[in-house]
Amino acid sequence: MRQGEMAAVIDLNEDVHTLLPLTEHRPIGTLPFAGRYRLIDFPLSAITAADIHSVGLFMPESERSVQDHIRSGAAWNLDLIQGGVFLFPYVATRDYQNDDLRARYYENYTQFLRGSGSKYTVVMGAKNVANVNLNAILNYHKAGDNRITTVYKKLPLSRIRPTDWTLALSEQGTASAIVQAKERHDDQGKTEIPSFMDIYLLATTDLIDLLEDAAQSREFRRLPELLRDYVLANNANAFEYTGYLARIDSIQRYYDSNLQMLDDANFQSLLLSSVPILTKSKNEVPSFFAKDATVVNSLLGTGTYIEGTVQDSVVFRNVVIHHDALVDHAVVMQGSKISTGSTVKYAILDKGVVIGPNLTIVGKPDKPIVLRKNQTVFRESEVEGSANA
Amino acid sequence: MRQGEMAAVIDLNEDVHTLLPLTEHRPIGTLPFAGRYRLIDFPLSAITAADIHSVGLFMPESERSVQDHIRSGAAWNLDLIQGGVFLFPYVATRDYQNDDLRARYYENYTQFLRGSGSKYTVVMGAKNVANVNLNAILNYHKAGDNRITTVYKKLPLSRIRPTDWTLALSEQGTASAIVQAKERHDDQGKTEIPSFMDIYLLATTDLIDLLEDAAQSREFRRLPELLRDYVLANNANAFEYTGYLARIDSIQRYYDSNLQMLDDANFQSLLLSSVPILTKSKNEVPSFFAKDATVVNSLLGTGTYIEGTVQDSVVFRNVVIHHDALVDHAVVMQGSKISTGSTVKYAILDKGVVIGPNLTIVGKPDKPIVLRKNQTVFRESEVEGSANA
Amino acid sequence: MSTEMLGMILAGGQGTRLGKLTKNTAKPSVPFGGRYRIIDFTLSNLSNSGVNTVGVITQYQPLELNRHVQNGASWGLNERGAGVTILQPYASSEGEKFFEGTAHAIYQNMAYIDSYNPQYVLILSGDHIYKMDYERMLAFHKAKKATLTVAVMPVSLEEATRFGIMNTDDTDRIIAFEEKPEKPKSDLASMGIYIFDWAPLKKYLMDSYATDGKMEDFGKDVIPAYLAHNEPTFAYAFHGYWKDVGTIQSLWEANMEFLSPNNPLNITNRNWRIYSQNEALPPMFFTKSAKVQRSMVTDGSYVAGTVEHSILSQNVKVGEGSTITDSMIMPNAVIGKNVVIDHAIIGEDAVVGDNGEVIGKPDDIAVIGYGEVVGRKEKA
Amino acid sequence: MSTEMLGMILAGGQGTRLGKLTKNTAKPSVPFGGRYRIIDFTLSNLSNSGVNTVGVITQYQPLELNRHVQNGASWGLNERGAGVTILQPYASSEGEKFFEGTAHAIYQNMAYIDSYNPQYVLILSGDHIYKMDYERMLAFHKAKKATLTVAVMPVSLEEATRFGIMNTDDTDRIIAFEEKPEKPKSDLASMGIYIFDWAPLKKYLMDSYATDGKMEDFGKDVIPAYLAHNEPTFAYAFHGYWKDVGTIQSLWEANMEFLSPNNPLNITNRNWRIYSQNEALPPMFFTKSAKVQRSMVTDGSYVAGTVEHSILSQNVKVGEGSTITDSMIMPNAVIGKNVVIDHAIIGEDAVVGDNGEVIGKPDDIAVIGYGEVVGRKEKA
Repeated sequence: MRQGEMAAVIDLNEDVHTLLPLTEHRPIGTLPFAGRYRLIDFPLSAITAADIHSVGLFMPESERSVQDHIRSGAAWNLDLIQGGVFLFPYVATRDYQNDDLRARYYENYTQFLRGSGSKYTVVMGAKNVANVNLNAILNYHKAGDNRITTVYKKLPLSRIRPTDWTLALSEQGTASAIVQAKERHDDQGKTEIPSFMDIYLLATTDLIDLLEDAAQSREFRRLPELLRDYVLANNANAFEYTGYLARIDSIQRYYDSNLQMLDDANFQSLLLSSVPILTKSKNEVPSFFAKDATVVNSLLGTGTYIEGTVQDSVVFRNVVIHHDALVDHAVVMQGSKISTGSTVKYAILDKGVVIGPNLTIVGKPDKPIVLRKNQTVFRESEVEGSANA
Repeated sequence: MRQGEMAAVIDLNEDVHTLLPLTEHRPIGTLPFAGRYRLIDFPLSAITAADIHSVGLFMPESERSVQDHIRSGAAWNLDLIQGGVFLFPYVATRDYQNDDLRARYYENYTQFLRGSGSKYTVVMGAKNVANVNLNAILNYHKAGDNRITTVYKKLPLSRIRPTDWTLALSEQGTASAIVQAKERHDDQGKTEIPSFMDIYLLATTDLIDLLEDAAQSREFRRLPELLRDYVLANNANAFEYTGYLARIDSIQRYYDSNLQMLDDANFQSLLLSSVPILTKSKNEVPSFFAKDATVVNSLLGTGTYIEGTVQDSVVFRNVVIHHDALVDHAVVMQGSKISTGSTVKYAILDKGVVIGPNLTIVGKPDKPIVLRKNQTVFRESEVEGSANA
Repeated sequence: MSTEMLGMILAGGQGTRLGKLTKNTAKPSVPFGGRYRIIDFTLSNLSNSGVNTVGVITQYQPLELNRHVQNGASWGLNERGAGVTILQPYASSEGEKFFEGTAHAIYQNMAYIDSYNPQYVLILSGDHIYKMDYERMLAFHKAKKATLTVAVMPVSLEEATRFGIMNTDDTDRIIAFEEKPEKPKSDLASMGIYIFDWAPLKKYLMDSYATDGKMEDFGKDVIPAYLAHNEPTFAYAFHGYWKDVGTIQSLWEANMEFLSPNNPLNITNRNWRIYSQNEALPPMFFTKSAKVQRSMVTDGSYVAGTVEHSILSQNVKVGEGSTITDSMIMPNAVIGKNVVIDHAIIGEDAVVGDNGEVIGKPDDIAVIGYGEVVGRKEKA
Repeated sequence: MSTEMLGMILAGGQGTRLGKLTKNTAKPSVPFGGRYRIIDFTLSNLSNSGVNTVGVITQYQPLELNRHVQNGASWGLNERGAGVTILQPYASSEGEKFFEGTAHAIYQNMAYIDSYNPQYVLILSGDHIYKMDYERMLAFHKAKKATLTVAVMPVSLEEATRFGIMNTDDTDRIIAFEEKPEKPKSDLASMGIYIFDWAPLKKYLMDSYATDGKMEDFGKDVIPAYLAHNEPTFAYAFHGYWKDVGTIQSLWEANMEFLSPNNPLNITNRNWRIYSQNEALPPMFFTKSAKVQRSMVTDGSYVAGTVEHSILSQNVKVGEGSTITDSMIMPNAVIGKNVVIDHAIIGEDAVVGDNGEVIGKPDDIAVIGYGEVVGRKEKA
């Protein structure tokens, strides 16, 4: 096997508390998306398309969920004779008070990076859903003047929240810092803000130096923080991404982004663009549509069984929707079941939710109801926040 | 895929402190053995030979070492479309004070067992190195009167230590309890003791019941303890194993067992018996023997380069032994290097040890010297305990 | 290496009665039921029956079949020292060898079979739609101390004239065999599924090819020889859904039967799954104008039209204003706008341009071949 | 699906000059160097060069070769939508097709090649021992704007009479080609490694088979046609170890050269590894009476005798009192007690019984065939 020019690091330790209860037993990286995928499929597919052979996954607390999805990495051509996927076990932040564990945190990275034999390394998270071409970013990095390259997308002000990370761009188009939107100045009159996509690309040797310096300190800092400071100290090339971007860091954004996939332009940009999105495939039967079924303006996974009506919704695999049931503006995950005569609207149903017959579960467009994994509902009063509860 | 009649559980949380420093970064399960294997290869190979499709691995603290070895499980035909290897993350015993984590410990087991759809479950560790036929044990279990079956081998008194677990056998040949050797009575005049091999076989439903009962208690107890009590409460069938057995629970036993493999009868019993021992295979070059090489009464891994002399030793892959060097009664792990003119005798060299030129590193047959992973020795005084240091 | 029972799938036939659909591909790799290919049923039966060493004998346009089967991993048939092997014609120091009949194909692959040293060989076709537990058939074979067991199915007496018909005694022993009899004496039709003790079969084949070489076909040559030599030959009765999909009409019927909620195949039964290759395709997309009823749709499809009592395979596009009725659309087909498709089979990668019409009748199904382009196609 | 450069390995030859060693197996699957088979070098070169879509054309006794190559995973050649495909003769609606020459074999597999839509096709042999970066050859091909590039190697003028010899101008353009010339005008020998632009090659082949069908062989037919039509045809010079192992003598020599610590192949270089199938075998066992010098030994071997300047492959047993000198022992061979083996090649699974002798000479190597049993064999 030829050694790749780039290695990749995906840090799955992303803050989950704003996505509870969906993230109770899974990291952001394994949240289901668009009727078919998990969020981590997007960075992994970008990696595969760029012919990257060494991927270090730094595991979150819910390791099991990631392992179940990744398995050998074969779905992304990462079950290789050399390189492949390296999983680094989760260690809680509090445990890094321990000198040995702290040293090991940095050593895991540097060992992995040295072993990869790659000249460049890209560092990514999973919560930015996009279809990025890493080779284009690499070429941009090589052509740029700075030691590190960052990636952003211009978003309208209306889609930026005060806590979002953004790039402070110079007039030459380089990034002088990564700052939260609320700390920005001089944005008067601007309608768009360069939203930072948590992607860094730099020389592997530079990254190793950075980690070795950090290992000397008694204070524990995760890689993303180190890289933020590195940008501040060195300036960065700023690569503009122009495709579809969703930042999954709240329930509302998760809900909205799923429904945005019903817009054909978004669907094409994310799922039928230059990078084919790969995911673990399960052996499932085709979806079946009964005599009175109606499915309009919706995405469906395979193995669903539809007797009722689905509209403006995203429905994952193996979902059953019975006669006279209505699913409307909802995200319904794998294996859920909606019984005869029930209505589910403005809602997110996690995996394996069962809704009994003749119920009305209705949230609000700007505050969808969330039902937990395997929750069984036979009375409307069991559902918190339903408009009809 | 046909569902298997048996599921298997391997608990890799075995006590490592008596094997330090070899177990500093690895559990007992991934200790190298016999020039080629890791200890976990033995239970996994037994599982493959018995056509078991569902294997739950309960991970030790050094998870990474196990993951690197197991990968997708393909080496043991366990990369399956259904079933396969399930890895359960490590949680430190102290953390089981937490009610949620304690509940999850038992739930992990019961979920795995229910999902396997198997009628029987075998529970094993990795520290007993043997070549067992699990189908024979299953047949014995079916023919027996008791709800649980245990496995033992008769060992001469001289090979039993006071803390070893043994079976208290009735005259009918059933086990009434599992006790430490020092707690045994009535062994006067006996020359052999039934040494317990940490293997249990029982109906999956019985095991689930046992775990669910335990989950009700506020006191945390690991599965092996629960099973020991279950035997005490119910009696057990006792299956006698007659092949080679090594119990790897101290440095001395580890050293002795490796050298015992130089006895042709042991080698045949363990490695060329009914169960082929499978392991992860690395692509390596053949071993090369130079003009003045001497290799007698030894096992060698592949990719070694021998100019000097190897006798009565076990040498793993990619080891280099230079001119006029002597390796004698030693266990030398992968990637170690012994320079010109040096002698290594009665010693265990962990992976990647480098011995400089013209040194004499000599331990004692009953107290071998142990060199740590990647240790570099250029002066004899750097080696603790060497007879010549 | 030793295997109790080895499976051999005869997948070499050209399938001429499937016309355009098998011009460039072997019959067993023809798509079926939305996300399957015909051979998936046989391969899944083997996997579910615990037969994990399988040779697939092929010689007609095998590229697509090879790509589909690959290393057998999709069916769990990729164990070390076992798994699926594709067997094609080859040359040896005695010359070049194409396969001249079902039994001849087995004879030519004796070296492969012997390398597993099996006690029994299970001979199967690659073009039947059914679910069957071969392990139970083997148990029957052993219990009867047979050297050959033939799976049989009761058919109507009219149909019986099209099959090989077995007469049995009350111990299920076959006492006579007639190929397509005018006046059938029994209703037990051979399904073309055989379990042979390997040693005697090998001897029959070797003796034949050392002399007259007449042992070309199982039905015509081998079964009559077994009966003539008084070999213990038994009939194993199968009761369940079974369909030979060798013609356009039967392929269409089987697909329509597959659509029925009461289909006895019970495809959703997780204890006897039908496996296939799994590709990572996008979810199905239904636009505001979609209408889909009494139908099956598969991953990657995009539906803007009306689909009624039809099957859409992977990656099918159906444009606005189009209507598909009582039809089977194979993978990657593109159906434009305002198209009418009725009682038809549309081949893989075919294109039906805007305003096109493909209209057949219940007893005369319209067929569009693989990659065929019909009707007007607008520029992209 | 699109691939810039597709590799095609011609692995169909019978290798008659290897005598007994290729009676039941194809030449590319003959063992080499202790733990390799000949084709491993070509497959590893492809993998290391980043060419990840490869067709292996085979027709002579392919079973062992198929088992060895499997799905290509051992060489990292198993990516989805790429990887290794074994191509064997097959039947189509136009009839049955065996391959009649190197170019004809490519012609017969056009559908496979076209399915990847490659810009370049790299044609290779499966029976050469060498390390070569095909990516650098492709860069040369592009820089020269060639439609055909032929890899060449300088040979002595005596040797040149056995090769296809290229005359080039000072831009490396080939201006003349002579097959086995009596009086060679150049020392540049063709290595049988070609990069073609696929579109023109396909046109040449199709035109030929639509008319006279004379385009059977690359050296005899295609290169002369390219030169006659003034196609930009260039010679890419290779400097390094290269050995055609087509005869018993050259196979033995290449193995002995492989043993040399100064072998230019540099097999231990981890930046250009030679991969092979990896089997989980026990460690090597050396008894108290073993003596092994200037030799290579592989996994699973058991040595109680003396091995001097020889190669033992996997699972070889050498009994007490036996001496093996200047020889190559293939996998699973069993050498009894007090045997003498000198200047010999012992085939896979062969048995040399106690007190046996297999003695050749440097210019007349003794050969024991696959599975052959010689000498007296004591009962176990």
